[in-house]
Amino acid sequence: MQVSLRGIVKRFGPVQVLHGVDLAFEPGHVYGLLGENGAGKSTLMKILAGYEAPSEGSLAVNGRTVAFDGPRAAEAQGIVLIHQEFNLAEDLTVAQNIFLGHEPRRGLWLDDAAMRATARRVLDEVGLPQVDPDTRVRELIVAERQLVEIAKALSRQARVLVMDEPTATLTPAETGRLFALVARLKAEGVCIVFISHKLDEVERATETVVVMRDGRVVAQQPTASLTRAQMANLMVGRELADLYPPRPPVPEGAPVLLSVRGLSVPGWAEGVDFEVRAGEVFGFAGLVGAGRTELFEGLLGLRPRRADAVQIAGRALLPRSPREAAEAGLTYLSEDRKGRGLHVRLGLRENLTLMALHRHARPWLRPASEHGALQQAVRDFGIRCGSLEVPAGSLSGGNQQKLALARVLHPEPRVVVLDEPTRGVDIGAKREIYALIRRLADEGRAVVVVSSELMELIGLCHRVAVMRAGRLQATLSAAQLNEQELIAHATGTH
Amino acid sequence: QAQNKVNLGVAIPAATHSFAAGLVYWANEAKKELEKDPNIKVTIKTASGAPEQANQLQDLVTATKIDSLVILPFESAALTRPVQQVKAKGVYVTVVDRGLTDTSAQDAYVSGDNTAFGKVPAEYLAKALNGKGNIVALRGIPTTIDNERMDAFMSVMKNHPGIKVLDAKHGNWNRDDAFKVMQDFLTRFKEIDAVWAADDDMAFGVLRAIEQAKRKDIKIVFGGAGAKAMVKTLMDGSNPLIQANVSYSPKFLYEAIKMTALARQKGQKLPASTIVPSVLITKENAKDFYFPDSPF
Amino acid sequence: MPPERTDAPAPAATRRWRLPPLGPLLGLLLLCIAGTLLNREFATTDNALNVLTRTAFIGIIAVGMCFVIISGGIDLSVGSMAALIAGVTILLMNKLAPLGWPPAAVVVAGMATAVLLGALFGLAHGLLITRGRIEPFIVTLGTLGIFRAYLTYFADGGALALDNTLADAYGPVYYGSLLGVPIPVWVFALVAIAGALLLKRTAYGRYVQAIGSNEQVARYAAVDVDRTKVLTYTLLGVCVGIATLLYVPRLGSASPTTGLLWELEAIAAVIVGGTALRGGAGSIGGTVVGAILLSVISNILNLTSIISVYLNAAVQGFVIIAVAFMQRRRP
Amino acid sequence: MPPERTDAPAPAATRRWRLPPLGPLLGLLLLCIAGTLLNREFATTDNALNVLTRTAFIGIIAVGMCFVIISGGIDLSVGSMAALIAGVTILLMNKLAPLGWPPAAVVVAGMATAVLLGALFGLAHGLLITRGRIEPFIVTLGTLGIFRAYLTYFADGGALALDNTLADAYGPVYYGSLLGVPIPVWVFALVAIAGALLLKRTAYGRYVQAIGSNEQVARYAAVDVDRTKVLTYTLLGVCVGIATLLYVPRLGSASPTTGLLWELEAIAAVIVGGTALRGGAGSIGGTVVGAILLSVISNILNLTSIISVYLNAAVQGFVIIAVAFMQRRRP
Ligand SMILES: Nc1ncnc2c1ncn2[C@@H]1O[C@H](COP(=O)(O)OP(=O)(O)OP(=O)(O)O)[C@@H](O)[C@H]1O
Ligand SMILES: Nc1ncnc2c1ncn2[C@@H]1O[C@H](COP(=O)(O)OP(=O)(O)OP(=O)(O)O)[C@@H](O)[C@H]1O
Ligand SMILES: [Mg+2]
Ligand SMILES: [Mg+2]
Repeated sequence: MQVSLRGIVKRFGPVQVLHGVDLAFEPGHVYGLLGENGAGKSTLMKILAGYEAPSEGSLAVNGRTVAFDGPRAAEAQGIVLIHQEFNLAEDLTVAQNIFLGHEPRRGLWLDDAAMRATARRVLDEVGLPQVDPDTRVRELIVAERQLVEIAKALSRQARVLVMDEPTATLTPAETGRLFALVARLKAEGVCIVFISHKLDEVERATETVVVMRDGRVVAQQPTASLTRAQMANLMVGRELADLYPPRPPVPEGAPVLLSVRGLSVPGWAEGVDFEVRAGEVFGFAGLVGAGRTELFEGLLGLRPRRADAVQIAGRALLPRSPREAAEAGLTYLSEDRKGRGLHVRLGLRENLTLMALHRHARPWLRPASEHGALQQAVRDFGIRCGSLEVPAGSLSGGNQQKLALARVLHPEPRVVVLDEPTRGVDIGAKREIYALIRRLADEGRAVVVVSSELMELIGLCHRVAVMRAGRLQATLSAAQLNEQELIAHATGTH
Repeated sequence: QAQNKVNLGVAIPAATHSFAAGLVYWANEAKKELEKDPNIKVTIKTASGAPEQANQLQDLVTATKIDSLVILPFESAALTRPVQQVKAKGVYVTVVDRGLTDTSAQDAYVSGDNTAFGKVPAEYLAKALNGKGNIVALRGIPTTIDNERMDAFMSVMKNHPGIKVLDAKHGNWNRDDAFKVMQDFLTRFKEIDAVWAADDDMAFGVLRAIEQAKRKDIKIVFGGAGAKAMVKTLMDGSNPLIQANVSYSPKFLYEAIKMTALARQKGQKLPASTIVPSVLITKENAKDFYFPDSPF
Repeated sequence: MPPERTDAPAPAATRRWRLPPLGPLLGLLLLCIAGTLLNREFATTDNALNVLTRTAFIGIIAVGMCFVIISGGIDLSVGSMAALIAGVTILLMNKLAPLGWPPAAVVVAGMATAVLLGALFGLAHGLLITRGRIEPFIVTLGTLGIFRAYLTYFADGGALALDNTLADAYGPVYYGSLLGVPIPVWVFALVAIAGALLLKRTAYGRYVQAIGSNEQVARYAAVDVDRTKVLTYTLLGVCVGIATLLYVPRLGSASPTTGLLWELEAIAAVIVGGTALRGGAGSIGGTVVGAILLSVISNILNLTSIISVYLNAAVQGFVIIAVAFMQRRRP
Repeated sequence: MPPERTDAPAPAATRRWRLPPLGPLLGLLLLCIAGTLLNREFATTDNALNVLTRTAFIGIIAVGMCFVIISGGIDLSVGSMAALIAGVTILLMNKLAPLGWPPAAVVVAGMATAVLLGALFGLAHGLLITRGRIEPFIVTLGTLGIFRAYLTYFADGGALALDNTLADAYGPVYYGSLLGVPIPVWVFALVAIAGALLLKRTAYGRYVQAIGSNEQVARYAAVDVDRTKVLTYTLLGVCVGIATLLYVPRLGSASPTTGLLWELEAIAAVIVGGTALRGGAGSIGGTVVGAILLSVISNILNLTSIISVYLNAAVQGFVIIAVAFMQRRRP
């Protein structure tokens, strides 16, 4: 089945985000869709899958013009989209979500047994054998939710499968499994569109690269004909220098700003020790489910936990809430942007300043001062938005991530924990975030980076702790850092 | 003479306004007095709605095992069937104040006089105004009793063409609502000679509204039911607007309970119907209607 | 590839099997023990049937309300709606009787009207909420006033009473029993079972939960959100109709005070039964237990006289809070 | 400290001024035109001041309720709370007067007690909701019963009346005016302005919105969720206390009907004023307009007799729905 987009234009109010896009997708072919944050990738794919209507232009399936009045109509044609932002009803179970809107029935009644069985099968396929189909989505971690989204799409018998940053939250192992799946589907004649900011993945899994910039397609070439650097340059429209900034050593005698002894989060982590010094970038590696996120949520008092001794910026304190932690000088960027990181219904300004309102109150809040801070942040972090008065939820995924990052740095913390800081961020912005992390360290802060992108940890950190099944497996110094070593410790095959 | 044991149930509306509070008070007075006799047991239940009262009747019969019942029905029509059921179980039933739609469901009926409650103030006001003037009226919560009183009032006023009833709105037997309605009446009508507030709680709100507006045209505020504070005002002559009242004392419940219990004890019957007349209260006879201990 | 977790610190414990809401059931049990201790008559079959019979009205409405609340909505008008339906039904039956219809036929016509009217009112709510895009709270606050005003108007401020012959023909619907169990209890049980099946075993029920959990997600999943919502309010309307057709023969009349505060009782039954007000998840079983629990409280208060009658409402308040405390959200 | 991005697209400085919700204001305007056409007296200063004065109670409570609703909560108990506070205050003042305190001192003591009690009750709600982890709906449904029951108990079912000398000393608080504007209107205005400032111009107000928008996210953003919530309920309690201290001198009495259904009116004012029941956003200005709008409706109904008195509530219902329709959510 061949699908084509003809002269697609999309406007949100006065802001035009797509400027006449022409594209065709052939069956049995894997496309990589690249572009900076806010380039319009997700919007284009939503139009393809019937979630948004184009302002101008049309879609054609096998040469016949079609107009989708909703995702249902697109699905009837075999076009299925896996959303960048999760699209799951948290109160429903995994199986219920997978079949929402497509429930198999036996007579009047839902066929729960069949749903459970199929759910079981697709969950196994995407690599979630440990998740019971009857678990409520509310209880899943982010990576698991992503895999459930993929499982949901799999159950739909897609002919055209669009995956919008499916790997942003996955570790290499899951990603590998996903690509095996992609290869199988391709062999079955399914057309796959893969959006990602991880250029190595694009290189590995796709045959054709489509690059978008500012709402236009600027290149469409065989993947094999491009290097990663060329892809990056096409995306940002200029030469990109080195991704990782130089890494000066931690100054001798720098004070320890975060020291954790014997931290346990029941069910997730057991007796974890580490310290981070001022000026140090400290990484946390591990597979999905290693318990890194929960470890830090425990440290912040968001989960039941106990510890032998914790010191934050020189004070002995095991915070009871993020508030106490923030007062002591530690802030945390959550990996779950939508559910924990940003107020999607509030404005950009409200989101940015929430953690440090005292800086704008004397004693009354001064919107002008907040607005100044927002303009500053938009410039500093390169947040792209049509207007500064939109709700945070209308930003593109990567730009939301930048806003979330700006927010946790707004209180000027001494210690900052960044959980998947570059999730969904384009390569240009990634480079800037790396520079920013570097700079935070140079200013004498302690930076903890939790990441599933091993390259990122290797390029950025002074030391990396590897967690496996809730325990600290090893702490590697910069000299020992390489992919094989990290994976070996993470999987326990060292 | 053989004295029967009596297990008497009393079912009345809950104390949601002063008059009902008076009912609760008098029911408890009767209970206190009767239970001095160890052979008499009185159980009082208050309900805030017809279905709840029906539930209580069931519970009184099934669990408390009463043999006599005094009930002031929350609503006449609604409680007719439930009371029938109680009577069918052999319980002696005295109905107070609001008659059932099917009188065969009761053994005796004791009531106030709702017609007089509307008629007496109408006649008084007509006389006091010399058959000429403007009246506004406040009604209670829309119910059958309220209709009876209003109809009685209007039927008298029909005979006095010189008197204009400007408007009648629901003050819901409630001070706050009466205050608001009266404020708006005062805004709307520049000449008002008298107010029929149809209940002393409402009269209270009306007086406050008049006081606030500093209006001098109103000569009489006629409440109703003889609340203790109003009767006191009348006795003392402390407010020139309060010149008379009409009795409708919750005390009839006390009488009904006592009569029923004592008659049952002796195995006698009550007269089928006893009407406690509603009479005009003026400064002269006010002290007969003053019960300082009652909440009403 | 997800790592084998043989050595993991017992994460399985976090995925415990979810039991039906135990809080309300436990509360009910404790109350029943208290009731038995306070009055021997409490634990009799007669009393139990009495309580169940009178729970039927609120219980049936609460089943419908449970759907509305799970879908993320609310309906404040159910009490007024019941009153208006009762009034109109009575008026209609009184009009039909003199036309020579046999009483049984009149009663059946009345019962059908009750259900139909309920469905119509519910439909109107649903359309105003979906097509009109008005908050459910406002729509039903508005109709709360409208329904009751029209009843008052029809009843001329007084009460509408059913003709005696009709009342006799209709009586058994409330007062009759089948196999020793009163009809309203049967109807309540049927409605509850139908509700539970509908919620847990049909696509419609699934959609109701999905909408309450995340309306946008449901919309994306091609769930016809508007239709499901309209259906949900209609369903509640039908439940109110059924409750009313049982209510009419009980008291044989409707007045401006009929059904007063039923909305609060029905919502309370749902919430005490463990359904969250924000929607998304809930259970019919819990709702039924919640409704029974609420009427048991007042039953016990009726059966005893240990505290001042003035404080009855306070006892109810304390019990409600205590039950909720027992099943409070985990931290 | 963050990297320079000289090439980043300059953010368009489209800082449009956000207008207050126009729907309710428009509704109010239309109503006022209708009122003027129906009765010339409607548009007089006296009538306007009357309406504003009586709006004061509900309005002040609605300001506090607005915070609670924005934070994602609800309080059903405000009416009962007001009644109980009024009752206790009156009892206290009546007790103090014979001790030889000067009436003015007694009145001040009474007023302080009212605010203090309100704060205490609100605090209790807040603690039960946050520490006890019980749904606000349930907590306040419980206290709704408890507060009113205790008032009824204290009043022995009847009314608690303020001693006459005290009533005279206290009267001016309700009946007095300053620059021709009644005291309650001043207080209402002050509370509304303070509320608006608190909501829009303080960190606390921002936290309230953040919590209502997404409690989880707020917690991660280092907002002290529990403390903010407790404060919010306490604030509402204080508002109820202030409303009550204005209410007591009006009639000088409290009875079991005092404050009946105020919760519904206050919530309606907030929602009609354009605040969404699900929380996260709302405005004090809209709430004030909503409260005034609701009392203007009944004022107009009292000033005219074009329709049956029985249908008053229906008119209110229709107007509420119509106003909501005018400001309905965009599709
Ligand atoms: N509903 C909306 N209202 C207003 N603007 C929108 C809306 N949806 C998207 N936009 C804007 O359209 C532009 C393109 O967004 P889109 O999500 O397609 O970007 P993207 O290429 O997927 O970026 P990312 O890599 O960050 O996911 C962004 O500037 C975004 O702010
Ligand atoms: N022993 C185990 N058996 C099966 N699954 C487990 C086990 N331990 C953890 N998991 C899964 O892993 C998840 C824990 O992920 P967690 O967020 O702690 O990892 P993480 O290191 O932060 O990973 P990431 O941030 O990459 O998602 C749990 O939700 C659970 O499903
Ligand atoms: Mg995107
Ligand atoms: Mg994680």
